Amino acid sequence: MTPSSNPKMAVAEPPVVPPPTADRQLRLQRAWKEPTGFFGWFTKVHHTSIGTRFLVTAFIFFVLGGLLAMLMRLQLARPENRFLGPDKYNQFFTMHGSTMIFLFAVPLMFQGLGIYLVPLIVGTRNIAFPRLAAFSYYIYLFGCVFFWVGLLLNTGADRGWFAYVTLSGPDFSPGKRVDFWAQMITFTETSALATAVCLAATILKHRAPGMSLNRMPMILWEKLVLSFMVIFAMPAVMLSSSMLLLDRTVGTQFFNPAEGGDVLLYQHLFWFFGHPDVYIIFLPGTAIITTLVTCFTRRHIFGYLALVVSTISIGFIGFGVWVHHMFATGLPQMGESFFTAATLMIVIPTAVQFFCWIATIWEGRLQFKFPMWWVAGFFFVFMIGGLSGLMLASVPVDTQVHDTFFVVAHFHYVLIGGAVFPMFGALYFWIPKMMGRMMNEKLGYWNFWLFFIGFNMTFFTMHFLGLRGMTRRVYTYLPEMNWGWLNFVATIGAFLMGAGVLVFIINFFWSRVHGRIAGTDPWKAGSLEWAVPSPPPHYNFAELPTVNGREALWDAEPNQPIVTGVRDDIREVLITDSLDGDPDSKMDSPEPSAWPFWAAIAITGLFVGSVFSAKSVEYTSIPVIITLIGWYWPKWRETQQRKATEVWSD
Amino acid sequence: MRIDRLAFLLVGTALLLLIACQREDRRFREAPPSSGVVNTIQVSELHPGGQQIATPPVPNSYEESAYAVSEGKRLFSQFNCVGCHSNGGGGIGPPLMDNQWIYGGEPANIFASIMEGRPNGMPSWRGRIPEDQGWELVAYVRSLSGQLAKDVAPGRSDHMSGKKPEANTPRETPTGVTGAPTHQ
Amino acid sequence: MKLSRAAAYATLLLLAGCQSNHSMLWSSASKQASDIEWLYWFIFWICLVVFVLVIAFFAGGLAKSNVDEEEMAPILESNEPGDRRAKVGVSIALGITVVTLFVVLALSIVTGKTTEGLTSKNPITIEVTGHQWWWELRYPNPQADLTVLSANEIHIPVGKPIVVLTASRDVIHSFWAPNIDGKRDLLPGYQSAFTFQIDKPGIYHGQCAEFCGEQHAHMGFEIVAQTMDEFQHWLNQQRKPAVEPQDAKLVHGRDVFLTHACVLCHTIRGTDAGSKVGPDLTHMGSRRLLAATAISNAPGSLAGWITDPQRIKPGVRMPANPLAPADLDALVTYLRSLQ
Amino acid sequence: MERLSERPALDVSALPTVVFGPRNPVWLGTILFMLIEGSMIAMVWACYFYYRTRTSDWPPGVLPPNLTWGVANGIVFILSLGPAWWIRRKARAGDLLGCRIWLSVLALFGLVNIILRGFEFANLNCRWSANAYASTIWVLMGVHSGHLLTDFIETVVLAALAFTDRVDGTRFTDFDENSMYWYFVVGIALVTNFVVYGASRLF
Repeated sequence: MTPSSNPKMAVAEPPVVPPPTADRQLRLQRAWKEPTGFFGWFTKVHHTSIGTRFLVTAFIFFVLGGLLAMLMRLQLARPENRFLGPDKYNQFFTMHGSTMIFLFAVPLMFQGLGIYLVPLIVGTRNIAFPRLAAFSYYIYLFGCVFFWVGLLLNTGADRGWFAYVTLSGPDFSPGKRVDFWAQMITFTETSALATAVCLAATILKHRAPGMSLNRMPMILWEKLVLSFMVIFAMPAVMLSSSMLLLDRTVGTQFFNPAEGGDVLLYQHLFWFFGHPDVYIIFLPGTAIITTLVTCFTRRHIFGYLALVVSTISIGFIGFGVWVHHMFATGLPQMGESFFTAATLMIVIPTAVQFFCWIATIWEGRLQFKFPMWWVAGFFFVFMIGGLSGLMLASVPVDTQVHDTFFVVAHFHYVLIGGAVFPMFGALYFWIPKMMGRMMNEKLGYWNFWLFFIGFNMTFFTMHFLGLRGMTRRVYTYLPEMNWGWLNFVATIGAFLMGAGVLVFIINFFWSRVHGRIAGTDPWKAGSLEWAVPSPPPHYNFAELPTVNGREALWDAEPNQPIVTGVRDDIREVLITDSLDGDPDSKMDSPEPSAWPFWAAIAITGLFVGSVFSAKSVEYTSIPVIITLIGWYWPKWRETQQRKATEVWSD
Repeated sequence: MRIDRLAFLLVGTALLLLIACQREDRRFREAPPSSGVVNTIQVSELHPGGQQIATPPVPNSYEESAYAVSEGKRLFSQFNCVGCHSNGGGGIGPPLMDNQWIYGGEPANIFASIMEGRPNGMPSWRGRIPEDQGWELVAYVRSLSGQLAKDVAPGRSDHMSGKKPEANTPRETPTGVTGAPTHQ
Repeated sequence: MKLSRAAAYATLLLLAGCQSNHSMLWSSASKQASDIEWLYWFIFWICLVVFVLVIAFFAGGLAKSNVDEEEMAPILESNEPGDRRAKVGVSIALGITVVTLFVVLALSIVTGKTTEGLTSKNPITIEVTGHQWWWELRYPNPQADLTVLSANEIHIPVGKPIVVLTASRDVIHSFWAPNIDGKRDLLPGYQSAFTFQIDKPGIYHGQCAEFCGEQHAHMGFEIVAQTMDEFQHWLNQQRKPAVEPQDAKLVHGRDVFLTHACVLCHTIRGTDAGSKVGPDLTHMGSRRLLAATAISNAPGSLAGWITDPQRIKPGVRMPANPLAPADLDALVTYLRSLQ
Repeated sequence: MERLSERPALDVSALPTVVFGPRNPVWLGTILFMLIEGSMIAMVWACYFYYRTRTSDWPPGVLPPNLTWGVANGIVFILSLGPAWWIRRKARAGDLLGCRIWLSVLALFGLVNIILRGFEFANLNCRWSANAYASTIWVLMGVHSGHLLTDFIETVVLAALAFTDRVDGTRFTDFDENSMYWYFVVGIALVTNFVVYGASRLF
């Protein structure tokens, strides 16, 4: 359906508009101006600012988590090493896992890229519920600080990133370490859920006219599916960690076997979140691969429908496989077979995606530009991870290698392969858009090869360690085991990876200053974010676009219509219909405000307080209420403004 | 913008540093607190209720460490203190969760009671219980009447729920004994 | 009894070559383990083939790429025949995938059944209880006084199904002897049983596979598989209470044990020491390794363990015992005399 | 799209700025939040029945909660649907007076609900620390009371707002969605009451 074919647009025949005039852009600039300066920082609501914050913060924690990993590798480099000792080692591997999952992977792949790119790709001026998006950043940031300050205070969580009861219970984990972990979950999941709402609403309501569902770029489909996965998965872990917190602070009996409590319930709840979370981390990777492959093969992706369907079905099946993390608990045979089947079934949609990409590369005209290196790396690494996953899906094999370094190797191949390699690809691909300058390619190659070689040195050896019987989470091992040299190799690899990341950071700062000017569309790519200047102005689009195909820019007609009639003197955005993307209504996009920040502060008070005493909620909840009301309470001026111009639907 | 984020980190750190945090140390190998002093502690007069000898207040650093207190809790049941004192409620021996301290509620007094024993049945554990475990027990015993900070005292244990978790027991203000001990 | 130990050490020497070989992949000692090993390799080869194929196709695609050209090329027009070719290719690949998956599924279910469904006519029953951080063993017997208590060193007869009843007193542990069978979690509040059988005599290493706290790394155990009569001999030996010490030194050692911290946690049947907090030491001298296989049972290491366990296993439940050299010496001699 | 030539345009100046129901993004946002909270509390229901399967006597060692206050609160919840329905009606008609009246009425109902909820807590016949069952029903009640409080406060705020001069079209859509959320609160309340009071007796 081309835009002109739908009734609402039919009106738009003759009136032709002149190109955007300077004063028009000035008006937009004034309307969408973001406050500057120190205090302005707390009030920004534009999705580019928030997205950038997420990307930068999450990357910082990626580096911190990596540093912990290196320290762990040093401890394991030789048998009976006394470098860290059990207490520090337990804190480090717990912080490493939790940081990478909760403070890096989801915030960067889902929240950072999503908040920055989605509004641009759908062709609107700002994300839906921008203040909520801002709030989700602050609460995430405070969660990170809270968690890591804990480590500095020797209160780093030390019970593993899934903190199984009863080990994490009050009886076996004295002090506040586990409480900090549990509350960090509450922080980050609150943030993720808020983002999910913003993104889903943006994708369903703010798409440019003509962008019907069947014309959404894959990355939008992926973010949409992801939002719903987050909405259904995250509550499970918030619940399990809250139950744990209650057990520890007010003496409830959820996980006390002596009082009808149940240790397996915790595992069920945790993995009901935990496994979908793996796909929440990995699906953005697939969407990035699709985007890069499409752009650099200079053709529309092959099997768009297949890709959409497989993304959605991964979203569904992802919720049906959690028990494969619990095969060693000795559940009934029947059930185990079912979950083996489900786990194998999820291979199918993943395979479909791989085949479609390969087909696209074959039938396309591949230009092997720099970001494609990371796609190649992804193929190589993720294939290995996926196939070792096939082995783990089989119950008998799993009971042998479960909780050994084989599993460690497996999920690092899946997560680093499925998230970090695409992430670097994405950064090299989109940073030109975000910062206006191209990244340096020579440094990029160093980054890639150091990281790629180091990665395989570290984690491929871990397969052997696992098969030689080395279990996870051991702070040391006996010399008789002959695991020493393999561990030593792994340690060296870890430092190569570190060097690779360091090169990326250098590259980033170098390119900020010396990088080639990117221009609007350095890659001649297809989606709408490449229609706006780099970096994008705060109104994103001077002229709101309409869309005529899956790759908006490639499929645009020579005189593709633009949208007029959206006010440029106030922050007004166009709302379209969820299915066909027909223009439907207009609404105001909120002004900058410091209330989200204050609300986040108040809620942080509530969360942190409840770690130390449940009673504190009685008074810490009051500022929360106040700030939320302040957030909601409308400004008189805006009200009058709206009253003057509002049009009610009949 | 990075400057501001830095500001955040600093502020956040400063705030949390206010909560003094050796509470979380796990000190596996260390000399028990005030090991020197111990021998100089005198047992207070044998007939209960008699006026206390002023014992030098011995700081028990374990009362600052959640780990040490929880170890004390474990030992309290493993060494079968429960046998006489039950879970602090008292039985053959006096209750430990009320405000009555027959032989004084100072850490040093309690340490002496454990190590030297008391008339009416409390045996002497000197030589059996290593000193550091003794001090861990002292710390735990004081948590029974809510003497310790809430973030140090243990939470509920994985047994049948008897009494409130130590962390949630209201603080008793220790008085001397009023009248002779009720148990016999 | 000397005989059984001699035999144990002999087998140990035989295995000395592959002593370090704890993996399940290259020295399976039971049917289950070798079944799983077979399944593993089967899936492994499938995966290898798949991997090679996919990467080959991917590389083939890359080969047609052109790196050097600076400008981005114009967009390709959609070409029907090409897409049709791709469609065929993808569908074939997908078909193969689905078939392979079904093979894997079927095989793993079958193997699962065989490993689970080991029939056990009049088996030996052993109760294994996980503690932080050691393994409590009971060889139950209708007559209470014939029940054997031990720790960390599981003696079993070869060629006979062994039923292991698992439980945990504190946190989740996982029982795993790589050469024998898959791992099985010990969950507080749950009791589960599984059966295995070893056919080759030998000493097999095992360890806790579920993170259980500070000393998870050092929570090992050993399975000593012996012939039936060696095993019976060992069992009868273990049933006896500790021998009454004869010479003065041993007596002194026992008194040290009974008058110091030891007695608060450990049992030595035949003496007043009866506490169940730590491992039962009635026949400690007969064990090959100490501290859940962390150290060898030699006088030096034993003395080191008694005086400063926190150095060997930081965080372990056992306190330091500063003993006078004479006392320590006597205690060590006494403990090692408990055969 | 900043090509410097003249372009055909799609004129949207005539589109409405005040829309109700699914056409309004805020409506979608509200629905998504319902999904989040719904799946959260659904998990707690699941936990309740999971614990049920782990023991034979139920509720273990304590009496089931007294019916009286639970039933009473349930009835009040059902009645409160009335004002909520009227608010939607009036809001969509843009009738400010009507909204003022019915918002206040709904706020009153909310108040009654909260008071009754207090009595419910007093009559659960167990402390949360008694056993897993007790902990679960306390958390069930707690989570839902959280919903109740939130929406009560929201209703009060909206009612207050309705009496100021800051009411424009968007506010009417807010009134509308607040009622929708109230329906949700009531629905959850009824199921929760069934689990807490019914399941402990029936299953």
